[in-house]
Amino acid sequence: RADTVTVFAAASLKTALDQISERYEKETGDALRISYAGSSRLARQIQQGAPAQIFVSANAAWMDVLEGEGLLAAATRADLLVNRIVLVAGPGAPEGLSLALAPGTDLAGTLGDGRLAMALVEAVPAGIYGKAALQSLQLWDSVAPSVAQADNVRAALRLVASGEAPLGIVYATDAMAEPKVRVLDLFPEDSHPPIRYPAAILAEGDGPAARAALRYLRGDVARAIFLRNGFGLPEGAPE
Amino acid sequence: MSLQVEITHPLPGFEVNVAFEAPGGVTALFGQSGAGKTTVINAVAGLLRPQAGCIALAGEVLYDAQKRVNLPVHRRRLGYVFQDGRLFPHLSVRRNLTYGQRFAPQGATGPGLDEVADLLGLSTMLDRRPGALSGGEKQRVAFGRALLARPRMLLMDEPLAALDAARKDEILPYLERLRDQTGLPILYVSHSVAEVARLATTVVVLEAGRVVRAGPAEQVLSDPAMVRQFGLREAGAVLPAEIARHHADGLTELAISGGRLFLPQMDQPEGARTRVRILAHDVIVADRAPEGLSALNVLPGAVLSLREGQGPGMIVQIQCGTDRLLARITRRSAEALRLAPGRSVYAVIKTVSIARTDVAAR
Amino acid sequence: MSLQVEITHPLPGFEVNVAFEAPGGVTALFGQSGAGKTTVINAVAGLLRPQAGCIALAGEVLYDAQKRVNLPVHRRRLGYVFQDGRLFPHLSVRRNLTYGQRFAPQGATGPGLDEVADLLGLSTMLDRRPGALSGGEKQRVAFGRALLARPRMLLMDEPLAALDAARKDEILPYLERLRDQTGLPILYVSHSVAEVARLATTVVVLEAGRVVRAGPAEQVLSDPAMVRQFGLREAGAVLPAEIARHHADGLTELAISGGRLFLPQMDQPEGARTRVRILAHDVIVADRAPEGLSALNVLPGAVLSLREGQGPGMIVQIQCGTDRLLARITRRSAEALRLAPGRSVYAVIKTVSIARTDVAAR
Amino acid sequence: MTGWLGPEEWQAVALSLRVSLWAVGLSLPLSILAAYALARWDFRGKQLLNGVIHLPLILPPVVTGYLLLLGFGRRGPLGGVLEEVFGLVLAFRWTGAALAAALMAFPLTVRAIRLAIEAVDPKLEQAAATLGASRAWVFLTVTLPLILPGVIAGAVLGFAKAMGEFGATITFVSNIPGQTQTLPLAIYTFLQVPGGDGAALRLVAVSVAVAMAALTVSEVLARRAAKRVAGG
Amino acid sequence: MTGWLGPEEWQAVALSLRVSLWAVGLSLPLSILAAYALARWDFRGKQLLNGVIHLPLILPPVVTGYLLLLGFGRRGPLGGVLEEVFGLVLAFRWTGAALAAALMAFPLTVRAIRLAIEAVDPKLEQAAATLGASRAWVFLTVTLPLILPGVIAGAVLGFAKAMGEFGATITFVSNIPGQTQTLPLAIYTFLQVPGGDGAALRLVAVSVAVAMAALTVSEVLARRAAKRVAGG
Ligand SMILES: Nc1ncnc2c1ncn2[C@@H]1O[C@H](COP(=O)(O)OP(=O)(O)OP(=O)(O)O)[C@@H](O)[C@H]1O
Ligand SMILES: Nc1ncnc2c1ncn2[C@@H]1O[C@H](COP(=O)(O)OP(=O)(O)OP(=O)(O)O)[C@@H](O)[C@H]1O
Ligand SMILES: [Mg+2]
Ligand SMILES: [Mg+2]
Repeated sequence: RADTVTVFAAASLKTALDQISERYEKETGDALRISYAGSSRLARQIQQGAPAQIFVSANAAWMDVLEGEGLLAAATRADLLVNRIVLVAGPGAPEGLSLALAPGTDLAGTLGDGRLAMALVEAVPAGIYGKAALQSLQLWDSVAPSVAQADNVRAALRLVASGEAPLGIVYATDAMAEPKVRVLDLFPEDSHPPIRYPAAILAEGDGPAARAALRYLRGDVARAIFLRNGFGLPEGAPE
Repeated sequence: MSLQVEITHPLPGFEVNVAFEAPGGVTALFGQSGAGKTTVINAVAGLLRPQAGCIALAGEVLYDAQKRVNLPVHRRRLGYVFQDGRLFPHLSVRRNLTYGQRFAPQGATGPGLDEVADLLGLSTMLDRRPGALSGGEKQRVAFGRALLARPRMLLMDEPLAALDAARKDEILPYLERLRDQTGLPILYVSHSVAEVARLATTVVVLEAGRVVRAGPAEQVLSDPAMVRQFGLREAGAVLPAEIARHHADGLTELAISGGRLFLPQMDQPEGARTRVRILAHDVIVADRAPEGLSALNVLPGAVLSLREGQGPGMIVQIQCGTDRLLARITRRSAEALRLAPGRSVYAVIKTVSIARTDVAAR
Repeated sequence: MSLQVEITHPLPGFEVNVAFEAPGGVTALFGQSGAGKTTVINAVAGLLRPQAGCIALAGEVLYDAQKRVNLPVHRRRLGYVFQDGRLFPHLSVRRNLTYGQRFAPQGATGPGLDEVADLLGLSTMLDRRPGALSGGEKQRVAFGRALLARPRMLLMDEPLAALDAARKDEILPYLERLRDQTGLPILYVSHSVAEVARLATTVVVLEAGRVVRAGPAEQVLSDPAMVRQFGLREAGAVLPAEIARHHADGLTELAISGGRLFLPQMDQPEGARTRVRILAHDVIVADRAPEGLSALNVLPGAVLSLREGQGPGMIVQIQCGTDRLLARITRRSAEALRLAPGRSVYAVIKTVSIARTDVAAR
Repeated sequence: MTGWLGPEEWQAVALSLRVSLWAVGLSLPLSILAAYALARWDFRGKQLLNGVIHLPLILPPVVTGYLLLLGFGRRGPLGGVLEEVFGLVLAFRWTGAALAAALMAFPLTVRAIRLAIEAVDPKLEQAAATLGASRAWVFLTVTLPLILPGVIAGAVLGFAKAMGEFGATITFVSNIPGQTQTLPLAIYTFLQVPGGDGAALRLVAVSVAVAMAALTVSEVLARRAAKRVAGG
Repeated sequence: MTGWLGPEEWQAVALSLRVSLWAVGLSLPLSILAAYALARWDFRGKQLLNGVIHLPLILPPVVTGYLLLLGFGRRGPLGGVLEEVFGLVLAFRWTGAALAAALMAFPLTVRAIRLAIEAVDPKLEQAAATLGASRAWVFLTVTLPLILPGVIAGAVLGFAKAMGEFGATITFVSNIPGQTQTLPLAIYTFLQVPGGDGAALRLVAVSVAVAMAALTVSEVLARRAAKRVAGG
């Protein structure tokens, strides 16, 4: 009897998870049914009893909330992936521009009257991390007026790719997937809290099928695919 | 079936304040444009809720402001022919006509679709929509629609105004038959005295929202005081008569209290009671029995009164038997004939001037 | 200013196919309900685009199917009084009335708002909206609105049908003055022969979309062959006349070719030319000059022809001078008087039966 | 065609159609009732009702979605009642998507129908009453046929809105393929991945085609209904 | 009050009002024109125009936003022209938000006005023409006053929609506090953060209050306009 496991996953994981899901079905005969949306939206739905069995969040804070409410199956939460944020330039930026991120970098001057595209800096993880990084580099106050906040990181990337904004801050994974942009620099790893994608089984959806699926996500096949899509693995995970 | 109306309703500018009884048959509401005729009819139909008063039909209270009775429009079952048509634009003529049938009570009888469509000359256009009808055709459909709803009473607001003389002449006898055979009471608004004289049993004259005269049609129409309301040309007397004989040459002889009258063949059987209307301007007064005239009707009588109007005319009231005729003549003639109350005269009336339209059964 | 109309337009069921000329003055379109009167007027106004034909006013082509000329409605400047009112519901009576004024050309003159409102009895309701008017009041506003637009011609589709006799009597003389003083041509639809006889210079009779008779009003209205169209009661002769004298007792003496006629005081000055209409059923035929009668008008003449109808009546045509009178009498009287073509007779006409409504200036 | 869109995409198309048709079909009678009440009745709280009906238009769809989630979620007060009494689960089901779509379309449909009702001459309804028709019959035989073009316009407006509804749907019933992933959600999902633009574009095309077809059909129907009224 | 909402929130309220009023104000004449054309004219491509007008309703707002970005962005063909010729920049400005809102509201406004136009009896317009009024005058003096309730209804529907517009706005002009952060964007931002519900709720309340006020005013206006027509 084929099982179907419902996974709620952050939208930015779609490319990778779709590939994994295909392999999973081929190998086990079971299927993954994945609902992609923003982490906060999914978390709220889980609070309201959504029929999810596995939750992969792009945001530790919302996972904390669920954990605090006792909605996670005990001892199933662990970070699945890590990511980095990068500064990218698109067709709107001067040709051959190069820039190294460090305290004192004239990011605002480089932008001129152009915009720095980011995800919502108060709400969306990529935006929160980006703001934190800029703050620790003491660049935030000078560039803040130039920031254009998109409702998700993919939309921010699109602003850069289309040339509307010369520069943007996005995940390394996104930058890798979009040929129209190039990475100017990685943000230093210590400039922002670690970017982790925690995954967990939900108390209501717990069961052997869910456990098997989460195991598969943490297994070698999945990891290879994640790595191919530019994600990193959390420290302490067996290489 | 009698209708009692007693209502007060304020309108900006003036107040409608009427009380009258429609004892069955046709009750004509007569009055100038803006006198309040439509307002009264609307109140009877239930489309307007008068501020005060009550309305009752055959003893059933339709509306009573004090007792807070207000029968809903659709349960009053009064067939209303509106002054402004109000056909259903989305329904064919046929379905306009039959609209009310499904709501009629089981037992109700009345004319059928075919009969009404024939009478109204609508048979060839039953499948058209009202948008494709002429003004008069629309009005005829409205008329038929009200008839076919099998109402307890008909309310007609100038139903024939848009029709030509020929069509009117077809519809009027039908209305008469309706009145006589089914006993359907009718409240009838019209500006045509001829129509009113022909149809009405009772006449109610409105002026600026008030009833200035109401009563049996003969009395109201023959009242010299009402000449202004009806217009000088329409002044006349309405007399009761009995059909004495049908002659072979197509003339019918009527007996009235003052003598005999000849007029073109009538439908009713010998012995039947009827009414004739003799317009004042159709009566010639002679001081001796005239000879060698084409006028067949010469009635002896005596001058009762003389009333001068503005202008060169006067109205002479002539006692003929127990009836009173009105004659409109010039002052010059009155002087030439030395007319004075009590003087015996002859009233000369052309046969044909007692035309069929002006004869009505009671 | 003359209007030429020659149009063909198919309608489901029949075809409107008319050609006539309205040479100025009032042209009456007469015909049964559904004969096509409104259709013709709509074509003239430009609201309906006939399939073929042409329409020209005073030489200016309004429409020509072949030359593909079609002057837009608003540039035709024809004041149209619609059969169905069509007042602007969102404008006060005043603004309805003055609506067309701003579009009138600079130089155009005509009656003012006050004059028209007075005439139509609308002065007290200028600030109401049409929703608060009675049926007749609405029609009067429509009438005034068309007048005040200073049109080159008036198109009137049963403008007086909803009005009472008193109001009609006020408006008709006004229309006459309009016709005579401003020379405004009028295309006039009416079911009332009396109205038509009084106003019309030209009469066009329509039947099922075709012109069956057209010509000067006197000729068409006096034509015994048209009795069916106008109705038996309206048959009569229209004669040219001249005002001979105004008498002190309020009578006016008219000269016609066959003698003298007395009728109530007329407005026109002595010497003016006018028209009188004498209904066939108002004429009494006598074989000797009658005496002691209130009838003032006795015209000598000779029987020209006798026409029997259905029923007991006949139409006698009497030559009086150069004119021809019609009289409707019973066959019985005709026999009693031994009437035959050539026999000399007297036509007895009551003064008042030539009422003011039936007199028209030319 | 099947080659052009993947099975999952067809699923989204079918689901969207089902959701939109149910949304419009079920809410239409209610829309007509609400429109009639707003147009013709006078009652206390009329303004309030009017406001509540317009809420989904005024609020960001996300908020509407959250409110739905709070009210009709499995833990929500209404959701619990519905499930217990009728066995009807809305949360995270296509039925919930239909509810969200219906709610979002409701103000549009009501407005259109209300305008149509206000344009009907009450004198015609009065005439029907004098012929013996009760209020309900007057409505069925006179008002309804006369407002038909407006009802069609409102239904199509609602259908189009339902086909395009995104924010409230994804927030209320999430984005579960085959269950709640309607066309706009599928489009959104494709837009989230690099290189997904092509697929998104195809779905946009489908969405547009369906809506255009609906529009065209409705125009024809409405015109026919209007012509009947104009007479010809 | 100022204590109740922070300055940034007040900014969002003011901006939303500005954006919505401009969106409705500027698009209204165009809406009336489009509605008139659809209701009264016969021309080739009428169905197409009708479809295009409805597109923003059918498409997920995100897609509309992207299309706007592609067309009216600084590098978009139309955006470039507008900037060069009129010095008008839309991208990342409140003007762009107004454009997005106007576009999203357009189908609603047009539908409402069109229904109203279709309900006007052409016979009245004909009567005006016989009195000498050219087409334009007929429109101004007869048609427009008669459709006023419909225009008001359409404008308010559009205003409400503009006040609630989220998806297309954030995609086209993104979320720049004080420049493009309208109420719905601010609400959305709060909703994304755990614990932001309270702030979001306050903004929702403001949004609802504003829209309700607009609704109520419009009802009064529309009723007055309708009463004028009904006569009284
Ligand atoms: N809603 C209203 N507000 C103000 N006055 C009104 C209203 N309705 C009618 N009237 C006035 O009331 C009077 C009576 O109107 P009604 O319609 O009853 O007249 P009517 O006798 O039927 O006239 P007609 O023969 O012209 O149809 C008129 O003077 C009219 O102007
Ligand atoms: N759109 C239409 N489709 C079909 N027939 C029509 C249409 N419009 C009018 N008719 C028919 O054309 C004929 C002429 O109509 P018209 O309105 O010109 O008549 P009318 O002479 O003005 O009549 P009335 O005196 O009743 O107003 C009528 O028989 C009518 O039924
Ligand atoms: Mg009336
Ligand atoms: Mg007509």
